[in-house]
Amino acid sequence: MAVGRDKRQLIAGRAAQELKNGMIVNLGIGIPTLVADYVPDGVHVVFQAENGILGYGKSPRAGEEDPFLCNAGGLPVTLTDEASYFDSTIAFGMIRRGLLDLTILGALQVSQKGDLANWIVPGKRVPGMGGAIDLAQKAKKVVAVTRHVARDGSPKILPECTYPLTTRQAVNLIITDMAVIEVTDAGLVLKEVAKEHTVDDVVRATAAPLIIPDQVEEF
Amino acid sequence: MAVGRDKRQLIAGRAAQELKNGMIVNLGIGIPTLVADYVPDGVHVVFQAENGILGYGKSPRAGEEDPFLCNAGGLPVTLTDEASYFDSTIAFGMIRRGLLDLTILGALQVSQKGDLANWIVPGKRVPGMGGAIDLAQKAKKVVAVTRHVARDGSPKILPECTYPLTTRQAVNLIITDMAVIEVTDAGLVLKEVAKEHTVDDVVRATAAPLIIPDQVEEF
Amino acid sequence: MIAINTREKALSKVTTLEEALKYINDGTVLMYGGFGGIGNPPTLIEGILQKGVKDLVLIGNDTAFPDVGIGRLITAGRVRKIITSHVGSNPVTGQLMHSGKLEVEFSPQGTLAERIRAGGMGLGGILTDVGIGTVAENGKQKIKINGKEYLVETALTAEVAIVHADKADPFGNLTYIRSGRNFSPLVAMAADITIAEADEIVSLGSLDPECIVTPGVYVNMVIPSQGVNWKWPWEEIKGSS
Amino acid sequence: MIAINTREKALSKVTTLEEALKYINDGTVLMYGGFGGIGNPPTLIEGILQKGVKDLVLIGNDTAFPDVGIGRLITAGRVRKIITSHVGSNPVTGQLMHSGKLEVEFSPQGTLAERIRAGGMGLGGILTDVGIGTVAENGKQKIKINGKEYLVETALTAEVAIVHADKADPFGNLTYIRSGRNFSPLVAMAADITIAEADEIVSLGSLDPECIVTPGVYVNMVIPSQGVNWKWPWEEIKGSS
Repeated sequence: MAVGRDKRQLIAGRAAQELKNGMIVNLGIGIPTLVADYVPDGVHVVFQAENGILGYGKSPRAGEEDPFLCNAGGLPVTLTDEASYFDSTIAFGMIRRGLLDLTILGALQVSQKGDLANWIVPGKRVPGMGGAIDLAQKAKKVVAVTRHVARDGSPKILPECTYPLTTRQAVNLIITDMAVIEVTDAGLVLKEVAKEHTVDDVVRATAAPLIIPDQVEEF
Repeated sequence: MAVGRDKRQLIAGRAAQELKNGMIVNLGIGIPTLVADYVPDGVHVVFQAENGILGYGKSPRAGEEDPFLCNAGGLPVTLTDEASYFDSTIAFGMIRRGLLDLTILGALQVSQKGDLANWIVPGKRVPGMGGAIDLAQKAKKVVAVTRHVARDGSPKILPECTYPLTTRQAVNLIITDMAVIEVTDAGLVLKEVAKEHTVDDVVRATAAPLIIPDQVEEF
Repeated sequence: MIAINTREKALSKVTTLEEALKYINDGTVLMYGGFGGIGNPPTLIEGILQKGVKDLVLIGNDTAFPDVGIGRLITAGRVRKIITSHVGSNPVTGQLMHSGKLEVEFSPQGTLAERIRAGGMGLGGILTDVGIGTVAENGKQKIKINGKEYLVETALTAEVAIVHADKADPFGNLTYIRSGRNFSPLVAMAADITIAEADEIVSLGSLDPECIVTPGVYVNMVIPSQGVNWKWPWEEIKGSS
Repeated sequence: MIAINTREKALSKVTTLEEALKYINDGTVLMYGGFGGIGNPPTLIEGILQKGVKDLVLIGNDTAFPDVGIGRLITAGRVRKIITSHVGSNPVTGQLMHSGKLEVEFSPQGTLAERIRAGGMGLGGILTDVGIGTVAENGKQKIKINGKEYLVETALTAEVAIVHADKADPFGNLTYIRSGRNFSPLVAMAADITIAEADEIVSLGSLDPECIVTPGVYVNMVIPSQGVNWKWPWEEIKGSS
């Protein structure tokens, strides 16, 4: 499932633009993890990790990793000044109670209604739902980040998900290496297209219908 | 409901004889509170208070009270070396999970089956059940301490309780200013009689039938 | 250092008593920390009294003593209803209850703590066998799991929660004072707006992250505490016995 | 000082790995602390491997990595069944699951944490709306509260729980190591026998009672930890990318 380093960084960097001052933010495993290293200057958000940290920051420098201070993906992080540790019931209590302003999650598939599938490829990969159901169902805003198409070129943004769902109508925004797409009541709206691609590229790589506004930004 | 100081101390002192090394013990409000000052030499028990302390000891000396270190009855205590603080869910988690070896509770009435009534005098006093239901239902051993008769001389140890119950068949041992009575499947067994009284005194002051063994100790 | 101060400012929730009291009004559903008065927030309670707020619906462990902590609101007649576990230390509560001026709803203490926590955790409730066979089961749904019966005890939430912290940082991370912890971290999670008064407000980064009891995400406002302004009952008994 | 030492001795639960392993045998239902390996107790896991225990039923958040922490028991084929939330970091778990050699039962992570806590708290379970409309609701009782639907998620308990503590005192009071806390205090409450391995065993009275995470009443045995004996995945990736 690995995407090229550049594409991963591109997606993470664009996702970081969704961070606003004061937000409480959870980052899923994979590409979302990278977002912590792209917080824009002057923006102060508080990252929450479901393994029991509120207040972590950038990755440590090589050699300065603390093996007992990692995010939910198992990668070393650093603490910020407001940090606290707690057990996993408190971590998920925050999530379930709706205190997360934003979660950025990986996706296997996203439907045009914002349905999210990210926990199982039937008959192949069964990572388990982990905290994705809790997060996708309860965070105030859900951003799905993913390569625009699967490794075999098949589309991941679909009229209906074919994999078992994590949550129905959860996703508010989809950020890929090709596009930024908003999930609205009217359907999927193409907001931005990556420099390297055209609107037509995006439409061809997307199985779900896209609403194309007059103005589509570049990123 | 006040009993004379001597009787209160007599009951507390006898109840303290139930403490065995290593026990986790909760003391209810009123006479039970006094038991902490009567732990026999060489006996190490850990007192738990449902307001969130595991490990408290004797009352502080006058002038050394800490207003923010009190037992569940609101009286100042001192800490022991194994002490920890926690919130009330943890305090009651310990109780509900059955980790309390012993609880010593006050009683309004006790029935011959060990039913306990200690939270309401209908139409008069409504203190509320507090933690008594949790404790009486879940502690491994329940000792009820009480004056043997009510202020108006009416018996408190009855065939059936007339007040609303805290818990059915909860009490294992009754300690009063007149007697020590064990609750058994066969009924109430008189184990000990206070120096100041005779077996006949106790029988007359007890509305429930008492089984009188050949040997009744004095205390 | 400039970066730190900027972050502290961006995340700060420190405010005034006056500002905090704007959220506590006639009829507010108000949870409070404390057990026998210890942990009841003195400055906020004094503020509520001064502001003249009435018809409060309280949720908390007990009603302290008539002149202590939350008991002062009961004595002053500012409370319409209370969900609690024990009112034995405050005879005024019993009097108002019997004269029909105060509605009192009882839960076993451990169940009350769990119901408040469940509200804070975004759960619908918890299942317990405590109270089965007593009046505590009246009017409650029951459910069987593997043949064993449990009461369905529903979650409690509030509009506002007030707690007395030992230390608070500007983000709202809190520690409590010894046995003053009790229900405080539970109610702090269960309200829409949580207001903490702290004996000490320390700079961001000075609390040990291992020892923080309430993470700042649960706290909306932090104000300085004026400290306890009542006499504890054991202080008055002292010397008189 | 004599009095203190006597009390410390009377309350002490410090023992040896060998003694602790007597409680972990073929078929034992075993809960473990840890998240992505962090908090998995290395010395106890090594001991279980050495002892040759098999057919374990595990309950815990995840299966770490193939050569890390609890994953080592999976890789060595010592596990018959696991109740967990995520096994993505350990492909061996998936392989054994697909080949029918390992039974895997999934819960959403927050629900799993609450189910274990409920077991530790002596509750029958909790009510949550997380997972409604997904496969997570399959086979579960539902209940309505005020017209809103909740899943009944039942409590989990175990015969033995193992955790990796930072500091332990002889009574079994524990603190944990930064993000090593995670599920540890939860499983420590939910087993009949809880065994803590600690990086440091300190004298009774030297832990700050405000900062103890697991009160000693939950802990049955304390043993010294030999420390982590595996390489973390990020250590191996370092330099290779």
